[in-house]
Amino acid sequence: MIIQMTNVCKKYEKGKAALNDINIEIQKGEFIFLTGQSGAGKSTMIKLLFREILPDEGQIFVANRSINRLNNVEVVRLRRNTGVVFQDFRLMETKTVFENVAFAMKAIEEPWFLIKRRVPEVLEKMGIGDKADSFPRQLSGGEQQRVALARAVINRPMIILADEPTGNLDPDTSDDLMNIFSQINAEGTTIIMATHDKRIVNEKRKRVLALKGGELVGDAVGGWLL
Amino acid sequence: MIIQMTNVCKKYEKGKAALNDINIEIQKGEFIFLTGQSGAGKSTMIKLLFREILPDEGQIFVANRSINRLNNVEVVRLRRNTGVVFQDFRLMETKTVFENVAFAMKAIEEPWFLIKRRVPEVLEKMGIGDKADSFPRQLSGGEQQRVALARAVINRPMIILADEPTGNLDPDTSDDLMNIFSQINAEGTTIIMATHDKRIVNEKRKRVLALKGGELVGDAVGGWLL
Amino acid sequence: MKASSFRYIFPEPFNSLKRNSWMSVAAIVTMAITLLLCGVFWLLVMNINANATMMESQVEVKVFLADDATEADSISLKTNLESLAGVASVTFVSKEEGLDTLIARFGDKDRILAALGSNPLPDSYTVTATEPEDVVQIAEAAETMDKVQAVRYGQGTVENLFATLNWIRTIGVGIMVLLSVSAVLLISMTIRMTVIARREEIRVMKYVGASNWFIRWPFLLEGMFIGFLGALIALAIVLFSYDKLIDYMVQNLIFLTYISLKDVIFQTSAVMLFGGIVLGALGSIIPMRRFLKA
Amino acid sequence: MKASSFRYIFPEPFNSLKRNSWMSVAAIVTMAITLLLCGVFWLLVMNINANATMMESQVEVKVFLADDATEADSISLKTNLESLAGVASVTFVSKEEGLDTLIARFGDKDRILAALGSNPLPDSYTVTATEPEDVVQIAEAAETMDKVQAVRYGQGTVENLFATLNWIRTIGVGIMVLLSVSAVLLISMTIRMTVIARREEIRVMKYVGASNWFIRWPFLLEGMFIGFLGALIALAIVLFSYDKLIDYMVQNLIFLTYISLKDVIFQTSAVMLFGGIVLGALGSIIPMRRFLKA
Ligand SMILES: Nc1ncnc2c1ncn2[C@@H]1O[C@H](COP(=O)(O)OP(=O)(O)OP(=O)(O)O)[C@@H](O)[C@H]1O
Ligand SMILES: Nc1ncnc2c1ncn2[C@@H]1O[C@H](COP(=O)(O)OP(=O)(O)OP(=O)(O)O)[C@@H](O)[C@H]1O
Ligand SMILES: [Mg+2]
Ligand SMILES: [Mg+2]
Repeated sequence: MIIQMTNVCKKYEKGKAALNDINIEIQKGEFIFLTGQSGAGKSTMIKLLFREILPDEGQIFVANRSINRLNNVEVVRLRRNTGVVFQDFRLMETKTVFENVAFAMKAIEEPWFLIKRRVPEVLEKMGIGDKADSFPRQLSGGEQQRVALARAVINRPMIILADEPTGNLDPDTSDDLMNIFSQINAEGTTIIMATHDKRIVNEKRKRVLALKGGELVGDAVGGWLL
Repeated sequence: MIIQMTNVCKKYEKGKAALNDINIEIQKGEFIFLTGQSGAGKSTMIKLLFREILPDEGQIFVANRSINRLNNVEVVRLRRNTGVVFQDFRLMETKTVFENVAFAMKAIEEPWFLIKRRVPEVLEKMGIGDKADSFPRQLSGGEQQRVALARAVINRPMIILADEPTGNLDPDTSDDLMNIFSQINAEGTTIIMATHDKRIVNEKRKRVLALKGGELVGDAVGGWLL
Repeated sequence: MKASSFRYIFPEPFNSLKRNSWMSVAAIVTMAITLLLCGVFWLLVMNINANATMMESQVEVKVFLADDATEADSISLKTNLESLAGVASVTFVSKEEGLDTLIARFGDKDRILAALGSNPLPDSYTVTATEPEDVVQIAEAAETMDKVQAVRYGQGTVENLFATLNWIRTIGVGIMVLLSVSAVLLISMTIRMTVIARREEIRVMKYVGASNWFIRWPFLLEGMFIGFLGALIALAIVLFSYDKLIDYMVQNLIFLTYISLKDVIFQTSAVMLFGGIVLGALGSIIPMRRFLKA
Repeated sequence: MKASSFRYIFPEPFNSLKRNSWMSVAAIVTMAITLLLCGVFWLLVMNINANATMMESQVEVKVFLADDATEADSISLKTNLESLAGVASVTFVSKEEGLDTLIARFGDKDRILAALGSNPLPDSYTVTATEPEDVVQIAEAAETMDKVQAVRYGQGTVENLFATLNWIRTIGVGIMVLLSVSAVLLISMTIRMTVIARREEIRVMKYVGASNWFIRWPFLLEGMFIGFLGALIALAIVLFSYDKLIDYMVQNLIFLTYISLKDVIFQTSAVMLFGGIVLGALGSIIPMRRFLKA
């Protein structure tokens, strides 16, 4: 069991709870779709899992460690084992595509020869090999999204959290990326992917967690749940 | 004929042409889907139409005026007649949702009583009536996208340019918004919408412009073209 | 842009200051420090100048009467001296008073008197000039007059004094120029930063159809407000501490004269507040041009 | 963080400066102006201080010999004076030389000589002190010596001089303190702005698993580099213009003495460069804490 959430609640300053009494267990190597309407709490769930935000109530265990109380070093370790694709990409504006992706490798102190080899490899796989020297603002939306994806997978993390990673991609490119995900998943990486894409969910036939207004309303293997 | 592009080419500093020899004519009141793979040039086309960028070659006419050479006042007039949903939303971070939408009305000097009435109305229609006082960073991705949509339609412009306006929205919310668009379109507004959503394109059965590597490869009424 | 748009423009700077609070605070602090420096030096230079002017005005010409001058000669000489251009006052100094001064400077009265036997000094007039520059001219005119034995104005001394005072003034003016230029640059750099940090916002405003002036005004007002606030803080510190400082100086240091607060309060306040506002306005509007291009 | 990570850290500040060019230029300019101000005032204060010290060292004690003092008395008095603590030099001034000085101050030689008949002044010694503070003490000791008729050190004058010099020093130090505090605040505000403008970037770095020090170092180095560059520009301007200024002053103004560039170049350079670097470092690291919280 790699991830466990027990009675997790999260409420932002204003408004009602974004997540309410969530209980889930996720095994190592699972591929999970997180679905739900806009505002249902998908991103909140993902943010909780890599500790961008802390839960108000309940416990979250990642690799059997509660992440509610971690010191600085442990937070860094958690994040190094988790690759995240942010819904809004969060690329560094003043770094090139290559540097953005390389940064994740530099941060974990990989040797330079490895960085120089693996970054172009991954960019190529994402179909943006020719954009290595561009800055994020010089890319199309989908290209930016793929840079974010490349950054999330480059270190072959234990867990990948992807927040609508195909939101800006056309169906063909989406399918290519889903194949990459499947392949990574097959190698043992746990993947949690928030998505709106009914077609992908229906095709993949993996476990789906459905959120509605902050409540977990469905948890089953199969197609689109709502 | 509200929009006409003749032999339009656009090339960014580096790399190959983003748009190459585009010729299109769009009649007043049309509803147009712009499709194409990621990086095909959809956003570039939309940016050209409200003069965020200028074409390298060719002419663009909007309402029978060439927009290649406009003075400051004319640019402002063009933009006031065009509502844009940006792919990356471009909300003002230090303004609330209400203020973001209201700004578009203030800019064209609408009276305050009208702003106070119409903004909440539109937000309500978008399903984010309760988020009026939130700041963009306090919203989910889909909610931000709907604010961008609200801002684009609030002034009832002649033309709406929407760059993947449903990229962060679940199918149900997307359908709601497409209905709003259809309704606005029925009132005479020309809509050009770049999208990756095959399902929507197939359901609506409107004119589709398909781009591929900067070339116009399809222009027909009906479903998904690629 | 219609004038009525100002109802939308006026509240903007305040919202913006509140919401960009970190940047705003940094900008206001920078503004305050810069203007504080300017204010302090301005008052310092004013005081030094006042002292210099006072010292200059104290330069005197000594006109010694001939030994054979009668009472009548003395009176007519006085009249002649008073009629010279640039003369402020003419005071009679008897030979006894002259000796007293000499003794005061060179020591033991009894001893000197004993040595001299009789007072060798003549009667004299002390002439003060309205303008220190007139001293030499007055001295020359006095020399040609009847019954004048000698004229002294401490040649070297006067010239040295003038040179020193001019030197102090030059440095003072130099300081002010250097500081003013620095203030302009520093403040505009700071406001420039706050504008640059928000360039995306400015672009978005353009894209949703706002006219350039509709975008500019809130930034302009915000810059002016930051300038005003910074100046106000600086002014408060200057005015509050000036009195205390003068008090301290009067007790501990031999500054000759002080400019009192009420003599400079209007001038200083006006210059600082106006300066702050203008700099804030220019600092915000100049870097915006780049982001407002069509 | 491993030491080897520095190979990734070192190039960062340069990329960043290049790519955030507007902000970087603004920060460097601010830095340069601020340090330029400091440098200019530092040299000004040093010069004023040098002049003050020189003027103080010129304060002398006059010791007048008794009329009946023999040559031997005079010599033993000299020895006694020289043996006093704090005495730098003792010079004999004959009565004739004394009269010359008197005449030079009060006018017409022939007239005064005629009036006096004979020279009433005694021989004297001019004693200079190493430390101006010792003057009073030396004078008191001299008074108790044999064959001393009178001791003069222009009481009021010395005290006035000291007070004036202290006043100048106090103002000088006040200026430096005020400027230094301002410099620290101004520079840290500027660097703070550049950091705040990039807070999103800092957050992203955290989220992709960079340790705090891996994030901090490039900003730290960048701040130091901005500080260094700003200081270098300021220093270049100061050093270049200092010589020219001194030249001008020597020709036009009666400053008594000047500190030559080579005497201060190391000190000034070291203080400014070090100051710029430290300020840049602190200015960048302090505001980062907020964005690095876990
Ligand atoms: N920082 C915040 N402050 C306040 N409210 C927030 C904040 N972040 C999210 N919310 C609110 O919490 C709710 C859940 O947000 P969340 O981002 O998890 O939605 P989501 O499922 O990811 O939606 P979407 O599909 O639109 O991205 C939303 O109603 C949102 O407005
Ligand atoms: N500012 C820019 N500078 C350089 N190249 C750019 C710039 N903007 C876009 N491009 C390039 O132009 C091509 C077309 O970009 P565009 O944004 O129009 O694609 P798109 O069709 O909108 O793609 P997506 O569906 O991913 O948003 C892309 O290859 C992109 O990398
Ligand atoms: Mg989300
Ligand atoms: Mg696009």
